[in-house]
Amino acid sequence: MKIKKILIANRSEIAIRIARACREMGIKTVAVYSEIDRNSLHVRYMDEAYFIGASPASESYLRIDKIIKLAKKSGADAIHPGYGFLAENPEFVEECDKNGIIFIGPSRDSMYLLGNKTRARARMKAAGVPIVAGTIEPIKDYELLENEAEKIGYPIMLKAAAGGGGKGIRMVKSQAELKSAFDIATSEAKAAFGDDAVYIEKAIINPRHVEVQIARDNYGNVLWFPERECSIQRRHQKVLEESPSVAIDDNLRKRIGEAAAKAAEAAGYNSVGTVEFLLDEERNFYFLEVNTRLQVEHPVTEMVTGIDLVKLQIEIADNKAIELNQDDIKIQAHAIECRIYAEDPEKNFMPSPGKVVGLRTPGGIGVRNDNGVYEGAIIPLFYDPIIGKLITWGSDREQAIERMKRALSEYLIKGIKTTISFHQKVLNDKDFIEGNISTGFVNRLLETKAEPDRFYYDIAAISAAILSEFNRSRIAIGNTQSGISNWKSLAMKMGLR
Amino acid sequence: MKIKKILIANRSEIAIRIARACREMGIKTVAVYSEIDRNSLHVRYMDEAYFIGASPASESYLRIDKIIKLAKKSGADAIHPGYGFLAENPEFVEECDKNGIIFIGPSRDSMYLLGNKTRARARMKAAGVPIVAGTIEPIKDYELLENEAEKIGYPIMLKAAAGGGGKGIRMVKSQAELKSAFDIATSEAKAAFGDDAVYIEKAIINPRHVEVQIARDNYGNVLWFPERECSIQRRHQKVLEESPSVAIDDNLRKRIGEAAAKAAEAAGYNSVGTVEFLLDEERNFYFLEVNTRLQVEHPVTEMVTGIDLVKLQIEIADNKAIELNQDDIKIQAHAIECRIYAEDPEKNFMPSPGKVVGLRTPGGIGVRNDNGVYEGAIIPLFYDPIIGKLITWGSDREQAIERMKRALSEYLIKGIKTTISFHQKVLNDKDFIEGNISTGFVNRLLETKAEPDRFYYDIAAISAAILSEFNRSRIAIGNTQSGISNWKSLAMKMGLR
Amino acid sequence: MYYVKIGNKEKKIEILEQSGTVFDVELDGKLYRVDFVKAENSYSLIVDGKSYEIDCNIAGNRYDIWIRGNYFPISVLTEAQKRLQLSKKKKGTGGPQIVETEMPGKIVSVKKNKGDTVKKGETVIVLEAMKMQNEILSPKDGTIEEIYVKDAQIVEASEKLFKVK
Amino acid sequence: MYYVKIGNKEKKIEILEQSGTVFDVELDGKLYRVDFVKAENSYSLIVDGKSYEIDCNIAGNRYDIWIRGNYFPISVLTEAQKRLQLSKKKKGTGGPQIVETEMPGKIVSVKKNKGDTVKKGETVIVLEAMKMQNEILSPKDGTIEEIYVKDAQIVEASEKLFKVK
Repeated sequence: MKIKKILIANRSEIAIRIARACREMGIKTVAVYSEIDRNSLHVRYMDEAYFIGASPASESYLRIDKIIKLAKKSGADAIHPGYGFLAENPEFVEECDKNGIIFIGPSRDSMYLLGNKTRARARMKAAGVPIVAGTIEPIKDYELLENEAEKIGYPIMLKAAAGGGGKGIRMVKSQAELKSAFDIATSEAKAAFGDDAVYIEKAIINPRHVEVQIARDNYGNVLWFPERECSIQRRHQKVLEESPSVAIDDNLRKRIGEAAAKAAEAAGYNSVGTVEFLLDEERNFYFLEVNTRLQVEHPVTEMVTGIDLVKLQIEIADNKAIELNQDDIKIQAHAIECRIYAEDPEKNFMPSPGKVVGLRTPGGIGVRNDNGVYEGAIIPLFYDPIIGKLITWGSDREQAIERMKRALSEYLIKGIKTTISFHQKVLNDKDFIEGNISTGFVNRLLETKAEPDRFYYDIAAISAAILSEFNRSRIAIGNTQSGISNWKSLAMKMGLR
Repeated sequence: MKIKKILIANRSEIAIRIARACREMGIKTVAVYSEIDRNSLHVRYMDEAYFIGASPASESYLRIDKIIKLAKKSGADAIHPGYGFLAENPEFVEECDKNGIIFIGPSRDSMYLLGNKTRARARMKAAGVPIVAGTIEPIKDYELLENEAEKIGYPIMLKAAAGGGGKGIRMVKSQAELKSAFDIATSEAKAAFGDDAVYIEKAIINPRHVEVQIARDNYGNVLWFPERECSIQRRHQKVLEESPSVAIDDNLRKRIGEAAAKAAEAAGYNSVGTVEFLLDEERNFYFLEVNTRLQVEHPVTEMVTGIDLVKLQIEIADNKAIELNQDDIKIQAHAIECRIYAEDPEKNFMPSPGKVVGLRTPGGIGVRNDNGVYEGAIIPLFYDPIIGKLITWGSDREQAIERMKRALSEYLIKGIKTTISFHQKVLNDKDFIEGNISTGFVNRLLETKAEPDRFYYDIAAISAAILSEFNRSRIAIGNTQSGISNWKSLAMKMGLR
Repeated sequence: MYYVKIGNKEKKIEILEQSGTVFDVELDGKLYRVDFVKAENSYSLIVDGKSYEIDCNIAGNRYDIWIRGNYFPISVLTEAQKRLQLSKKKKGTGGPQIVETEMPGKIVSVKKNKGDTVKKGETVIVLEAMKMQNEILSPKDGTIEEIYVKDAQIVEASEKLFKVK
Repeated sequence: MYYVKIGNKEKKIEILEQSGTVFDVELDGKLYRVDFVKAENSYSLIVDGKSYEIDCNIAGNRYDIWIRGNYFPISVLTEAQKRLQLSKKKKGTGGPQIVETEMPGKIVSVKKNKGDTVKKGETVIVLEAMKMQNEILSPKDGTIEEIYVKDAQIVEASEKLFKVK
């Protein structure tokens, strides 16, 4: 192994995920941290830690110059970007190359090719990977756009050519909506990606979002993994993922997997990555884009195949050949992931930064916790609200669902709001249980106002009243050592007597 | 499913383990608790909870009458005994039967047969399962014992006929030691089991303790699972288990597995259970005893086969036929379990009851936590010191070991001493890593005084000095809001600014 | 007597008696005997043999309660507080209203100035946190009497943003 | 100056300067610059780029420290405490000694009576906890001056058991 020390240019749960793989592999880890992150878990977890700048990402985690400098200072052989931040920035890869540091991800050229959606569509079309009907060339001119839209037929999806992560995407149902959608989309794209080019695709009705994890090494060996079903999305962001998909049988699995492998080859890809597809109601699949990095949902694939994707990714970056054969990749039952966000599902998923004053994570059979926080951690407002991932494995989908409901019921995060209760709603929904899902699922679910659970309703009310009584009497008797604290000392006593 | 509600006549991690399976299966759970356990996790976790008596087990968890009464009162269809307490008490099974409550375990007759070691040996010998050379009939007379020992040849193992759980066992190396060993063994056996009969077996040199999980239903369908290696023991108590054993190849696995299945049949066994064997240096195996209950180490089997043994156990008790075939049971790589005890490994494993004032459990890929405590829980001095089990899975033994070391390094239990640091020593031992283990391993390890890790030595010393400085200045300036607390409010501030 | 509100429903709860850890509570005319104990982060209730573990965050009159991953935001008022609230309500919402932040964040833009007239639901301030923009709306028709924050300012939870009359 | 003892080794540590969360510390003549911060249950140290998370239980002069699952029992003495300890040592162990419990438990049997002579290492009391019996031995040759507990009594940690002279 050439790689003996890795700088992890990220934070929170993904930084921990990568550092865990490194610790198991005997690789030393280097953390970088912004001002607010001095006390964050990734700093505590890694072998080394260096301050990198002020809290806003633009002054810290996005500073290529500082990160390269610290990698050299600390003697790191490689940099792992995680996801988000610099993970899909070809310029960062270039700087790593120039400085003789291994970038743990694909080559600069492959990343550059796939980073632009229209460029990627053209390449895939040439390679024979099915793409959604639509324009291949980026469009900047409204007249041209209108003509193309007419040819393709409404509804259409209007997308930023340079986009990614669900940003700059809107559906246009008729020509009447096209002009204003074009104006907004181009200005958004300009602001977000510095490029106002757009393109259009025919809108697929009730699509499923299905993706295929692939791995390809520097020697052209390629593997595809059983698909992930990622249709449960909110604002084009995934919230719950599973593998395999109920909509895909063995035959289709092989076809879509081989298409993904072909896409990886066509792009000269040389790392782990994900090929995203849309699946229409007739089970036709269409290439959407390639995520040239590890993904948040990678654990569901790890759970159903037993393969550590981060380890594999590091080995490929270390110029090792993939030792596994396609036949070694088998589905072992079913896995589900719930993304735990610091957001308030009762208030339109408003961010909920703050301090984690209490934390109890689920456990037991078939449960995996990928946390980025600990009791006492601060969730800053500067970064993504994801604070952890909860994954369950079951011998079938039903067991994985029941296990996830059980695990969520054990999860206790105090001090901030999280999406745990929202996930419970998803998992108890009849359509979800039956596998009748598409990318419109969450909006539909949010519209159905569920009654608060009568079973717990009275208990919650009574608890609030009793706690209120405590607070009140504490004030009344001016004694901070009132009732509850007495119980505590009583309990202590009981424990020792 | 006939079973809709289960009373779990146990506490701590095993009660939680069973309740988790029930919650996933949609079965309601009933907890019973002693005085000290009012605030324990199992009470909080289950759907119902009833007070059962004073803290000593003899007044609570061992009270058959009270448990049966509460099962009826709460409308429980079945009782799960866990392990320890009443799990291997045929009288308890009888009372369940009489009261129309399903006992989740084997029939009374099968348990009675296997509960007595000499009875079990006789049955196994008749069925053709290899047993260790020695006496078949229980012995109460010293003269007879001396004759038999002479015939078998020293060293011998002297064991209580009614024994179990490693109690009442001693090795006798020569005739000179026999008389005093006999006197102690019989009086111990009388005190512990109310029966002073003993028997002898030829002592096997450097044996491995290997066991086979089996499951057999009411229709005679039987399954055997890949063996567990349990040679890492202290005072005849297992501390670390793994599956599979490095000492066993596919051929031997099949032979020992089929012998275990035969043993289950010979005993008319109808639940999940474990057949224990000794393996000598020539890889011959000998029947030792059957544990007629779930075992602490059952999770390693679950991890390598994907099968939920508690669920299977409940289904068999519910009179379901086993649906799996022997061919469905395959080893998926490797799993290790570390038992986490509230004991101080620096002080000869002295019990360490008290309050868990801080708890952070490990997470990430391939890690399973089976805890019985939470932050704030009291570990009472009345019961077994086991507070949790930590299990890791790896694609091979090396990965399972590295993962366990990584997981243990993440584990933080504050307020009590635990065996976590001891497990780190085992996992870093050369003999362990190479698989050169036998039941004498722990004693050998404890004799080798390891130097404290230089790498952390200075850091620990500096930390203690700095914390001491804080405590001192707090006293000096008479202010409980000194340095550390200021940092805390600073951190809070940082989190929100 | 406590007035406990979950969602739109209000319930009256009376704590009749306490003996050690056991409370006799009346809710909607029904009596409950509640054994209520605490550990570090959470509480354990046993009510008529049924067991519940609850977690609670308390901020003023607001009790956020979790039971097995389900979430119940609850407000609790004493009788005195209830009377005060009722008398306030009688006065109506004619008076000036101060809008506070519900979460910490950065002020991205202040859309209105002091003296501007606003409609109910009109955006007054845009606040950003965790890469998401949130619009803070006027709760009523009226005039902006005061703006307490400025562009690019970082605010904590429950800070005053503006006053509308 | 602190006297820090791990196992049989004693080290002298001086905290030279503190500025915010950063400490300059001298150990064995070597200087360390330590960035030391705290959260609920644990501390984070960054020393010359190296990062450590430690957990500590404090009881009197005893600091039990864990680093990545490794355990270091440490005792810390100030200069004054150290002097006191030295002067005590000079006086020797001739004086009476009080033996305390190291853990809570139940007294299973009291083997000696007041006035009995005992040898060093002889069992005076048997204490049971978590189904395990532990023998409490006399730390020296002498006479039992006092027994503070009786059969079946439940004791807490650090309770006096007996005095031997």
